[in-house]
Amino acid sequence: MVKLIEGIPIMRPYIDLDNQGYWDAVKNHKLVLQYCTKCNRFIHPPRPMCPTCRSQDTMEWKESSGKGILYSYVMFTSPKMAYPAYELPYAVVLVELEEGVRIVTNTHEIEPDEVQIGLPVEVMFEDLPDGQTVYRFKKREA
Amino acid sequence: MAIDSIKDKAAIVGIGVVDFSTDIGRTEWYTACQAIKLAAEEAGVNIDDIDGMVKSVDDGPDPTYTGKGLGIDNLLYHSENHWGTSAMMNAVHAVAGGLCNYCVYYQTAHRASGPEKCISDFLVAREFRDDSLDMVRYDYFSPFGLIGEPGYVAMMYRRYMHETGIKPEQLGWVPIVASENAARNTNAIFFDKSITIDDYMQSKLIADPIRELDCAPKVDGSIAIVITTPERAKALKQEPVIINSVASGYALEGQNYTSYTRDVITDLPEMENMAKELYRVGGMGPKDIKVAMLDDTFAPYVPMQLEALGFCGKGEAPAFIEGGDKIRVGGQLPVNPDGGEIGQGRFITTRIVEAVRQIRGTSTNQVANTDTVLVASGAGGPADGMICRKE
Amino acid sequence: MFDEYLARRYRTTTRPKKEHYLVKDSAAIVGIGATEFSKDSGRSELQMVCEAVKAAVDDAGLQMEEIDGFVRFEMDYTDEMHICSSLGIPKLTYFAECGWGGGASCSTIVHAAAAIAAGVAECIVCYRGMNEASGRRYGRIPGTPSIMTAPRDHFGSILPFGHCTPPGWVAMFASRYLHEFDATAEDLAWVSVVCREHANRNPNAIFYDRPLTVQECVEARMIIEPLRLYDCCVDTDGAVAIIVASAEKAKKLKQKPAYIVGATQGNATEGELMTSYYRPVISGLPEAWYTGQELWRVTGAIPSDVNVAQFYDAFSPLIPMQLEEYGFCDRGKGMDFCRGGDRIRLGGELPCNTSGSHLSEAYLHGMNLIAEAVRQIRGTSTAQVKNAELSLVTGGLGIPTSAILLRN
Amino acid sequence: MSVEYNADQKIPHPAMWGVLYKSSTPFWDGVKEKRVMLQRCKSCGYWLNPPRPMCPKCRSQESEWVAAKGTGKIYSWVTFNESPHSAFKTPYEAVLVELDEGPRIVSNVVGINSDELEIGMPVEVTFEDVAEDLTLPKFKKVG
Repeated sequence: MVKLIEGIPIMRPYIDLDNQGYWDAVKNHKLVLQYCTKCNRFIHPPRPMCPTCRSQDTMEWKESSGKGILYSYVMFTSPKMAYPAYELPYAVVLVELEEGVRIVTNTHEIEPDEVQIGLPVEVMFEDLPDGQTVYRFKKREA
Repeated sequence: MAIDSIKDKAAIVGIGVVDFSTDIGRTEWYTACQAIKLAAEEAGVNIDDIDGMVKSVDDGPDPTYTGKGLGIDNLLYHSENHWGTSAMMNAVHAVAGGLCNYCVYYQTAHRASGPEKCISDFLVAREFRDDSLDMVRYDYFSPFGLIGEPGYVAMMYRRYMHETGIKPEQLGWVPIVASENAARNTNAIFFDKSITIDDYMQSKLIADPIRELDCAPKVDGSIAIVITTPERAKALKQEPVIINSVASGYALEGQNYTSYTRDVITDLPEMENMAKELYRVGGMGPKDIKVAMLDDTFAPYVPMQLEALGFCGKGEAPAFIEGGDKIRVGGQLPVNPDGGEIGQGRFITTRIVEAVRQIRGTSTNQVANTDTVLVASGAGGPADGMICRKE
Repeated sequence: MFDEYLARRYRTTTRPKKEHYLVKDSAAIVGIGATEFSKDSGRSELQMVCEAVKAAVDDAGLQMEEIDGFVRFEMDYTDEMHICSSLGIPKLTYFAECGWGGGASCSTIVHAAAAIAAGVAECIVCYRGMNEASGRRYGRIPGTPSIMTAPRDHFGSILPFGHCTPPGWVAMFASRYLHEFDATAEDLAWVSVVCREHANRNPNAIFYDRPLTVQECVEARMIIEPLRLYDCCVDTDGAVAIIVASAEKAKKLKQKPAYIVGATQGNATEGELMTSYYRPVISGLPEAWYTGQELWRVTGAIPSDVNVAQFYDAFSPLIPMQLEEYGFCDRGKGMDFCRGGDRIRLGGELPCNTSGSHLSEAYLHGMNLIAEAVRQIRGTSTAQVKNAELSLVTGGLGIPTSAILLRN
Repeated sequence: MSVEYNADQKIPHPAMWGVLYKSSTPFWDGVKEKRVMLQRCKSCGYWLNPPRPMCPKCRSQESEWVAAKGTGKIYSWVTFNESPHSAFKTPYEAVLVELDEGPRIVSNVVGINSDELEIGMPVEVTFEDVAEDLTLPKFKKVG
C-alpha cells in the first residue's frame, strides 16, 4: 500500500556496528533478530549488550519466521504530519513477531480499512530504485 | 530539613575504564555499557541496584539508551550536563539528597575514530538553532577564519604572553611533564617516552602561538564512575574515596573559550569563583591539596589554573612551571600524574579516575601519602571541580 | 505478558530511606514569569527567556543579582551563559540541564530543589523558551528546515517507514490504549472539552475566547488516527521562567511560597523517545508509574490527598493514561474518569489542567503547567480550586518523565 | 598579510543556516553599507557586545545601533598555520581589535605582515567584498 513519490528520497536506516547484521540481512531479503545464546532470548531493537545477562559476546543473528500479527498502527492521512516521500494515506504498523518481539514497518497490499489490530501478517521485501531494500508486511492466512 | 553542606556526603566507590585507543572498533553505545559494567563489578554493586545516571551532554548515548543495553529498569535520577565534569555535582546532590542510591557518572567519546561512525548514508539535516548568542558569536568569528578551539585559545594566549611575559620555553614544561607522566601510564597511548624542550620548540605552531603539543589529542574511550553515600560505601568492595566538596562556577560575560569582551581576558574568573566555593564547602585551602588534577585540554590553561585555584600568586605561574620540578611527582604540587589529557587524550573524566587511584594508592605514578586531590574542569568556560580525600 | 507488566520491578526496599529524602520541604517556588503566548512572537527565544526571567524575578521580589543557579532544558536553544550576559547576573554556583523534551519540565525542579537542599545555591531559575509555532518546530522532518533531534539509533530504525513525527509516535500507543479499553472518540473528546472550559476562564490562554464542544471535537480534522485536531496541543511561541528558592529565603519574599514536598524522576527500561513499542504492554506509561510511586513514597501523600493536578497533555489520551499511572484510578478506568468531564473539571473530584494546559492554553513544554500549579497554591488561578493544599504537576510522557507535588 | 581564499571553497557565512540571527542582523546590514554598527543600551549607554536582547547593567530592553568610528588597536591575534577551514589559505591571521569606543571584535588584517603585528598597533577599518553575497569589515594600518 505504500506508494513512493518520485524524486523524494526516503530516509535510510542509521547503520552502525551494533545493528549492521540486521540491515545486512535485510539487503539479502532476510529478517534476522538479535538472539542471546545464553538466555535463549530474542532482543529487539539490536543493542550492544544483552539486557538480561549483561554479556557482550553471547549474541548472534537468528533468522525470524517473518510471521506475526499487527499489534498497533498509525494511519498517516494529513500531509502536515507525514513524510513527503509517501503517497497518502499510508500506514505505519507495529508487528508482533512469533519470536515475541515487535518491529516498526509498513504494510504491503493491505487496504486502509483492512489495517486492524490482530491482523495476521508476514514479511516481504522490496528493492527500491535508489538501491536500498526495505521490509514491509503483507496479509497471511492465520 | 535541608542539609547545610554537601561536605563528605558522597563517595566514589568504583571506576570502570575501557582501554583508550585511536580506533576502538566499537560503537559508543557498546563501550558505554562496557564501562558501566566494569565500574559496577569493581565497586561490588549489582547493576540492578544502579538507580541514577548522569553524563555530559555531548559524550555518549543518553541514560535511557545506555540503560536499555544494561537492562536497568526504574532509574530514579538522570541528568545530562553541558559543561566539563559538572555532571558530577548532580550525582553528588542526588545521592546526598536521597534521590537515588547508586549513581553512575559515565563518559563515552570516540573522538579519534569519529563518533558519527555511521556506515550508511543516513539522510539527516543539520539541527536548526534559534537565536542564541552562542551561535551569533560564531557568526562573528567564522567569516574571519577564527574557527576551532586551538584558535580561540590562541587569541587569549597571545594576550596572556603579552601581559605576563610567559615564554614558550616556560609553557613547554606543561607538555614535557605530561609526557613524562604519560610514559609511566600504560593507558596513556600518546607517549612512550618523555619529550624534551627542543621537541616542544619544534612542535608545529598550528594556531600560532598554540603548538600541536599544547593540545590534547583526540582519543576513543569510555569511563564510568560509581557514586554513593559513605555509609553505603562501607559494605562495598573498594576503599571509598570521599568527595569532600564539589562546586561549579560562572562569571559575567562568559563564553566558552572566547570571553573576549571582558575587561581582562587572561584570567579564569569562573575558576576563581568555583575555587572559593570549593574551599568554603570543604573547609580546605590550596595548601591542603596533595595532588592537582587540572584541565590541560590546552596547555596555557595549566598556569592560569595554578593561579586561579590559589596554588601560586598572580603572575607567579610561569616561574612555577618552569623546569617542571614543582609540578612533577615528588614536587611541591604534582599536577596530573597520569599524564593528563595531553598525555592520554581529550577525556575529562580521566582526571576523576586518577584522583581515585591516587587516593587508593594504585596509580601508575603514585604520589606518596596522597590524602587529598583537587580536580578542576572547564577552564575557559563555566568551571567545575571537586576535592576528594581519603576516608 | 500482561502480568509481567503489572509486576514491574519497583522495589521500595532498595530505595534510599524516606527520611534521607532531603528535598522535602527544603525549597519552594517563589516566582513565576512568562511572556504572552502567541502564534508568532516576532522575537528571538533568547529575548523571550530574558523577559520571562525578569518577570519572574519581579514577581518574587528578588534582585537579579540574587540569582545563583540555572536549570535549562537540553532541548532549549538558549543557554544560561548568554542569558546571564544579557540579564547581568554576575555569578552562578549551579547550572544543570535536563533531557527528553517535555519530560524535563519537572526534572528542572528536581535538579533545582536538590541543589538547594544540598546548599550549593539559593535562588535557581528554571526556564523554557520556544518559537514553536512560528519558528522551528522540532517535530518537522528532514528536508524541511528542522528535524526532530532524536538519538540516532532509534531514529534510524523507524524513520525509513515514514514514522517521523511525535503525533504519529504517540498515536501508535494511544490507539493500542483505546483498543484495549474500548474507548471511543466521544470519550476522549471530554478531555479536550474540559481543558477548553478552563482555558475559557484564562485570558492568557491562546483559546481564551473559543469554546469547544464534544461534537466539534469528534468532527474535527483527523491529524493522525486516532488523534484529531483538538486532541493535539496548541503550537506556541513564548517563554516561562520559574524561580526555586530555599524554604528559608522563600519566607522573606513577596509571594506566598509554593513549597516543594516532593520532586521525582522516573525512567523505565526499554524506553525510547515516544516509541517504546518493544515492552510487553505499550498501552501504559511505566515511567509515569515509577515517578508516581516514588513521589507518593517520599512525600507520604496518597493520590486522594491531591486537590488539583496539572497533567502533561501534549495529546489528550495522555490524561486518562496518567490518571491510571499516578494512581487516581484503576488501570483501564482512566477513560471512565474523564467521561462527561464532571470529575476532572473545576468543582470535580480532581480538577485537572485548570489553566487550559497544553491543549488550550499554550504548549511550553510543561513549564506553563508548573506556573499554574503555583497559582493554585497562591490562590490566584483563574479557575481557582478552593483551599488547594496539594498541587500536582507531571512532566512529558512516552519518555523519561518527572513530577512535583507542591503544598501550601 | 591579508587573508587569501581558495576560490572554489565557500567562505563561512554569518547566516549559517540561511538566515541571519535577529540580534546580529543590524551588524551585518551595516557592513553592507560599509559601517561598523554597535549595539548600545538606550537608557544607560552600556555597549552590548556581542549583541543581546537586554542590557546586563540596567536591564533595559531598549537599545540602539550606532556606527563606530572604525578605528582601534590590535588587542590580540592568532596566526593559523594549519587551516581549520578549507576556504582559508594558510598562513593567515585572525585579530581581536579593540575599537576606540571600547568593544572588541574579531576580524582580519589587510596588508600587515605577521612580523609587523603587535599588540597595541593602531588600525582602521576597511571593507572587503570576499564573495558575491559577503562583505567583511577588516583592518589596515592607520594612515
